Amino acid sequence: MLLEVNELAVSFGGVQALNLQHFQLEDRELRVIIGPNGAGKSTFMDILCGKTKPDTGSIVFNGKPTRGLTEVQIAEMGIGRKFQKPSVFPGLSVYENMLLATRMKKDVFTSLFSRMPAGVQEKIEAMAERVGLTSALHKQAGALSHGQKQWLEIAIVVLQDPRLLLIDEPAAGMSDREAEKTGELLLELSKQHGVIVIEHDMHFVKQIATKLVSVLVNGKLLMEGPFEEVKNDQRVIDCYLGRVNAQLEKL
Amino acid sequence: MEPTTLLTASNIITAYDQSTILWGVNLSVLQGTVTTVMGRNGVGKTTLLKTIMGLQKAREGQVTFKGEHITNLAPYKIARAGIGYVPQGREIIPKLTVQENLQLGLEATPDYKPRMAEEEIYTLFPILKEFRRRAGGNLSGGQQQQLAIARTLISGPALLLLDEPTEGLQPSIAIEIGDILRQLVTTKGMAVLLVEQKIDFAKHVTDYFYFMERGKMVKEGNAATFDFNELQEHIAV
Amino acid sequence: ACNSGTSKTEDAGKDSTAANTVKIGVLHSLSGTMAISEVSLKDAVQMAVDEINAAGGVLGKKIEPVIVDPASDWDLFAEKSKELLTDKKVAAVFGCWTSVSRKSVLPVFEENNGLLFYPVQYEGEESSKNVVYSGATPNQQLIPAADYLMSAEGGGYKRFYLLGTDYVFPRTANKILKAYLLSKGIPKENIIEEYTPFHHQDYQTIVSKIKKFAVGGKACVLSTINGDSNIPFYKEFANQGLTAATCPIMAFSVAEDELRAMDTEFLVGHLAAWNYYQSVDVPENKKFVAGFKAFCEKKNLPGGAKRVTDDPICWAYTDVYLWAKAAEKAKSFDVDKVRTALHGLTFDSPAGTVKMDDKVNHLAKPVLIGEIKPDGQFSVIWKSQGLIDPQPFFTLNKQ
Amino acid sequence: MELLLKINGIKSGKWTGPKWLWPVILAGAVLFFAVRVATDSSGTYVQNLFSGISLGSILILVSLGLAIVYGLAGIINMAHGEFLMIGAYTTYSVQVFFTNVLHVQSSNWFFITALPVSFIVAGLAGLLLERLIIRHLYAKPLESLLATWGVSLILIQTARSLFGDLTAVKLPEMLAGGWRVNENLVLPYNRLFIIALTIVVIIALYRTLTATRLGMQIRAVTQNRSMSACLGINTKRIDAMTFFIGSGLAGLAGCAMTLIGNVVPDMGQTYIVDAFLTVVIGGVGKLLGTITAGLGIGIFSKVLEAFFEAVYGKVLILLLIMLFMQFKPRGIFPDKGRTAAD
Amino acid sequence: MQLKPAKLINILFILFFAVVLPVGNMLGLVSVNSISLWGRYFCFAIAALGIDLIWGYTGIMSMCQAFFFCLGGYCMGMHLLLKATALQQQLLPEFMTWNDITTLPWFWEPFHGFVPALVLSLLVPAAVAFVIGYFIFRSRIKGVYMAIITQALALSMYLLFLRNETNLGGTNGLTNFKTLLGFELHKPGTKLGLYLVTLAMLCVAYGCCYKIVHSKFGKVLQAIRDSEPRVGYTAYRVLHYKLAAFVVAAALGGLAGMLYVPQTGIITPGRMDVKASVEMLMWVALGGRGNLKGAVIGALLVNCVYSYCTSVFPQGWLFILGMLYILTVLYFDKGFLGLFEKIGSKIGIKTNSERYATGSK
Ligand SMILES: Nc1ncnc2c1ncn2[C@@H]1O[C@H](COP(=O)(O)OP(=O)(O)OP(=O)(O)O)[C@@H](O)[C@H]1O
Ligand SMILES: Nc1ncnc2c1ncn2[C@@H]1O[C@H](COP(=O)(O)OP(=O)(O)OP(=O)(O)O)[C@@H](O)[C@H]1O
Ligand SMILES: [Mg+2]
Ligand SMILES: [Mg+2]
Repeated sequence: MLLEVNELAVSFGGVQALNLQHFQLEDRELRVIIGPNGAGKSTFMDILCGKTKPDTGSIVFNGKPTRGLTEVQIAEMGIGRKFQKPSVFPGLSVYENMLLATRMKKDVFTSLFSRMPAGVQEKIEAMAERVGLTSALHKQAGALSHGQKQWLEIAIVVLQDPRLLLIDEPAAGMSDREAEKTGELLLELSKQHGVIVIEHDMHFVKQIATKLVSVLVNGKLLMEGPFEEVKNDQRVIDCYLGRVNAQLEKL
Repeated sequence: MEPTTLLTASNIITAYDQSTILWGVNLSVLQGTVTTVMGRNGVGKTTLLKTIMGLQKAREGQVTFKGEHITNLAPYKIARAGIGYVPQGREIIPKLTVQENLQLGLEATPDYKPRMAEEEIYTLFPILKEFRRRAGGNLSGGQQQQLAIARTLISGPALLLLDEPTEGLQPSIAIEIGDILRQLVTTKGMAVLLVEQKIDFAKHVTDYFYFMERGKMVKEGNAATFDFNELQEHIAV
Repeated sequence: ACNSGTSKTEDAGKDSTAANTVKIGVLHSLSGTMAISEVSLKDAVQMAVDEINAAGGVLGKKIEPVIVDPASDWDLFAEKSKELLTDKKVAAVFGCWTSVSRKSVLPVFEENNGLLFYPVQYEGEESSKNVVYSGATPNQQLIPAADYLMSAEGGGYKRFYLLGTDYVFPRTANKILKAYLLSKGIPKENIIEEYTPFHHQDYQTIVSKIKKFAVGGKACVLSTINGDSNIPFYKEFANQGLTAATCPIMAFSVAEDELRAMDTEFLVGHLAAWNYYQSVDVPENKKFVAGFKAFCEKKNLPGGAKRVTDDPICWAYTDVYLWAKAAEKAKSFDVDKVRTALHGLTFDSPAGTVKMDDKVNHLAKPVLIGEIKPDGQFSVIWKSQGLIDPQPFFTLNKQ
Repeated sequence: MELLLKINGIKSGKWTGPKWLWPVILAGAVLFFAVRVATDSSGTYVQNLFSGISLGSILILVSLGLAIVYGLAGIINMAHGEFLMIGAYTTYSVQVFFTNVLHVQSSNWFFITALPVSFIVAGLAGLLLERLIIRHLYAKPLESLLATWGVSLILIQTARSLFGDLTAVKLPEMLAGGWRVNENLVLPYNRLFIIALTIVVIIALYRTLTATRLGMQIRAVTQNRSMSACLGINTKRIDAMTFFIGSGLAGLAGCAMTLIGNVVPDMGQTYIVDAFLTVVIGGVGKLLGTITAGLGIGIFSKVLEAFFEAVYGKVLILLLIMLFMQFKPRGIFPDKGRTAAD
Repeated sequence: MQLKPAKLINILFILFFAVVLPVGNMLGLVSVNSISLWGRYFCFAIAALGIDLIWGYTGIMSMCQAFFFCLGGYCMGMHLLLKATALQQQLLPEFMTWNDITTLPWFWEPFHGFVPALVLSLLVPAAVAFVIGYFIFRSRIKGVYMAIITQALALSMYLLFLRNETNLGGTNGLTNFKTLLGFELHKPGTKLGLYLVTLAMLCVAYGCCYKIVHSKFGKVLQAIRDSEPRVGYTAYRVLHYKLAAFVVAAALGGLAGMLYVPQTGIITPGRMDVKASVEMLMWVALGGRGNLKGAVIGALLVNCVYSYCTSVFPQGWLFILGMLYILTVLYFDKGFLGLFEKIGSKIGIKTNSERYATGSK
């Protein structure tokens, strides 16, 4: 078991944003979370990575509880996060963005005095190739287009090489074809990492949801099941999919 | 009756500092239609909308709206002329409440009166009503997107610029927005210039397509005759 | 600063005997926090220079003042004095107000054997051969004031509130005053000492403390509050209902120039101790006051003819004459010779005749207690008999 | 220290202890003070409280303009103090005009006139600054810091060469003296007036910002200039208005300051540090925060000053502020939730 | 290839100050005053490098650099004063005698020796910065809040140093120094020597800073400036990085102060008031923030203008300095370095200016 969450609850100004009885994730599992806008999906990830402090509940990651730890400590334990709104280092070049992310010792002394480990550059270049940023490698990250920033942030998280990747809406702002590429990347990653993905794009979900899909509604877990089952569930159709379901059938 | 051309952009060249992004873009939007621009990441779609909106200065070329030059006018003048803008990234005013954010939409109207009743907006986006006293910045991504769209609709613009409006929206609402757009276009004669990457959604709403590559329009055509397979190939490059 | 090259040729054309000039340095802050006080001194020096030049200069040479702005920046004082002495090679420097600025330049003057004329009252404990102190030493201001207040004539005050800004002069002054008062049999609990930071603006708490203190009667305030803090202090004092009748303030740093800015109605009756007032009735002073007003008006200085003179202004002005007179006497601008010539020199200053001490570079001069009048001037209500000798290192047993 | 923090339920700067503790402490303090005031015959406590409120209202008055320009427009205006100085010199000039040109005997009229005039003059000066310089710098807060610093140097020197160094304004007759509550307690009219003025200004400003269209526009432009423009707001006009109001308030404060202090070219510098302190402690952009912080600092200073010397009182209040920031690193009223994220 | 012109400028800079000025002095063309003036500017430049590190690169607005400067300065000042006192065969510095102090306060004891004084003037500011920084960064104080808290610190320390009770000379500070390591301070030779040492230290400090900002550490600092949360999620201990930068900056401040005192001959609390720190920020901003050369140039330029204009235009220098700030901002958007670049590109030289970015906001 990579991640186990119990009784996790948080509320903002009286509104229960998240109230999760139980959630668990196997090692090397790719889980997709869907749910209406404001269901608490991003909030869930915020709690997992330490950005938001929950009111109650327990989180056990890799056998260790993470509650009360800081973002950095959680990140060091091996949780990487991609945000819904792209978050990169705008002042640095794309290359430097990736360099900082790349997994290596990250304490002050190493950064000050050590040389770059061998192979890092190749790794970064390969990743840049993969996310289509090779030509933008020396551009300032702040000057990228929205979609390019999305790609860069994915690259950052992947280069970090965490045990668990939390990916919030990776396909937003990407074309269908690019989303597909992202999907492939995620699938490949899930061979070695735990991955949780939030997405609203059903084509994309269909592509990557090889195992379970969790549906969050109003902060609670509505259901969990394989994609086919979820997409045909009437409750999910009512509050989330709407007519998309019908379109999906056509595909 | 022949539909009139509401907006034309001719030979637009735009650059950020040294790097030129748009290399002579031509485009026109007819009244009562949805015109969609597609293209890969970073080709300059957002830049094009920003140029029309006056946020980014065009080095060369002209934008005309309702027959008048609006090239490089101050954005607020363009907004008051009747162009509504839903930017990529939503750009909600974070510390104003949802209601205040909506009210800001009225700034573009000459008489400060809503063109679309607040109640109507709230029935379209019930979540906004529920959260109307919350700070806009606290909303979830999708909720903010809804707010951004509502904020522009309230002023009843003649032309709506939408930059990837479905991003982050749950599927049912995305479809609903598609429906609303069609409805506004057919019943109120509004025009929409849409930037979109999701072909499903685009197909559903669009009358006329443009395809953009490296700062230029490389392909255009009616929705009915547009060859999407070829487009997919292009995008896949 | 005029270009010496062109002035030389001009002068040569006019008068060949006055072919060259002698430079003096003027080292007063023209900006920053101290400008409020020091600008007037610069004006006074300039006026004296103009007068002397008009009368033919010193040793036949025109004085050329080199004015710099140390900007109330103590380090800059040291830097500028070095520049004046070594690069500009001035014959003497007129400047400084605060103790710290004097301390800052002191090593420079000693190392380069320069001569600084320092016109402000100071805390003593220092007597350099390179500085001419024309301001009062503690015994020329503090002690007579305390004596006056304790005397029957002065009101027989028995309780003293020593209030000052927190820096060296008030600290030392109060130390001396306290020791003196104690030695005169004033009990410890009747003396309160209090300090405020520089630029303190809010005197509510302190004034209410004074008020409580004054309830016991026979109480007065000995104030060494500096600069811009005085106005809020006096305003608060009056507004809380205290008057000169119930509790007079004897100020050691408030002079006519500060009063110019105050609403004098509330100040009437409060006291000050100085060696000079604008109202001093001697012919030299009449001429000086009129001359200063005319000078300010002519030079279009702010305030114009409304400007007033006061103790430091008087000494800043006198300093230039002292130096000129000593140079004439020594027939040289050489620092050592001028210094020797200075000793024992007498001069009819606006404050009356003063005499330079024989050993130390200090003036013997009269002490005057003044009472504030509605027009912002002081009327002298007590005057020392004869000149009081300077005691830079003040010790009680000498008294 | 670590232990102390734990006991107090405070960890890594976040309050994790019981939520009711702060209000209880506060209520206790208020109660304590109220009892002391009620049973206080010598007037000491009332005097201290009054002094605190008075100092607080001065801080608030001086800070409000800064809170607008800095908190709302995001410009660190190093010349803010100099607008205060402009207000004070305007008051002085009005006084000179009344006595020397109009020959009005009563000293009340000039002050009444000076209040609006100083607001307008300082406001216009601010407008000029905005039009000439700040306008180019909205995207670059750092540069605005530099430029306004330069402006402040120039304004100080200009005042010095125009007015000389020492000037003060006559206290208007109606504000001379004080309200004699009992023989120990006199509340000076000038301070009462400043407190009243502060209250009026707070109410007016609060209404403007929260209840008017202009207020909403100001807040919108501040938070997102380019999007506000896209929504049809004339951002240039709003920027100018914001600066006008902010600088005008500084001018008004300067006018009020002449009641208690003197008028010197660098008087702004005396207040600017405290003003920044007040605005920031309150939480940037939070008017209520500015007010609370102003009052808090005022009262605390005076209470401390009653026990310690003024210098140590000041040091202590600064240390207290530093300690306070440990627990409230984003001011008294921080933004909560996502809006707080940088 | 691209590096060459920039290197050339560096070399020219060093050549001018290390060779031309001293030789000029020996030939009697340059007064020893100007030499020690430049020596003092170099001290400011060192302190400015510290500010650039913490503010320009890390985005932390520290308003207490002048305080660290003074800590270093006071450490050296105490040593010099003890030496001067011993030389005059007195037991205690003069001001202590006035204040009725009979034995040397304990914290003065270590400063009898030169080496301890030297070490302490780096260590004390660094240690103070470490403690303060630890609490500030731990409770995540940022942005203006950081600026204000450091300003409050500087202000309260200023007020404390003004007091006689602190036994550091009160308002008057420490002055009247005589010798350093046996060399008489007022001798031109000593002055020249101090100047050269300072210049060397500036070069060393610049070199260290250059290494720092071009290492990965420097990149992390810039990343913290631009988007701090992201750095945390990328598993960097933001606290450690900020603290390290803050301590290094403070040590640079201390170094600068230490070198400054023997050349100026006085150290007073006036050096550490609020304005002093703000001015230091202004130098860096004027020269070009986020660029080491900018910091050096800014510090040298502003102080040069300040010294020159207070002598030559005593009445109007504030106008000149004020206009300098305003014009720089309005016309050269990257500070003074931006101007040099502009000129450079006009005449066709390509400098390898480090990239300057204002960050996300
Ligand atoms: N700080 C806050 N204050 C008030 N409400 C908040 C705050 N943060 C989140 N919320 C509310 O909590 C709910 C959950 O938000 P969250 O961002 O987790 O939704 P989501 O599932 O990610 O939605 P989306 O698909 O639109 O991104 C939303 O209704 C949101 O408005
Ligand atoms: N502020 C900026 N400064 C410099 N270059 C920029 C800036 N913003 C965008 N660019 C560049 O301009 C190009 C076009 O950007 P734009 O945002 O218009 O793309 P887009 O077509 O909207 O892409 P996406 O689908 O990812 O949103 C990109 O290559 C980007 O790197
Ligand atoms: Mg979300
Ligand atoms: Mg885009």
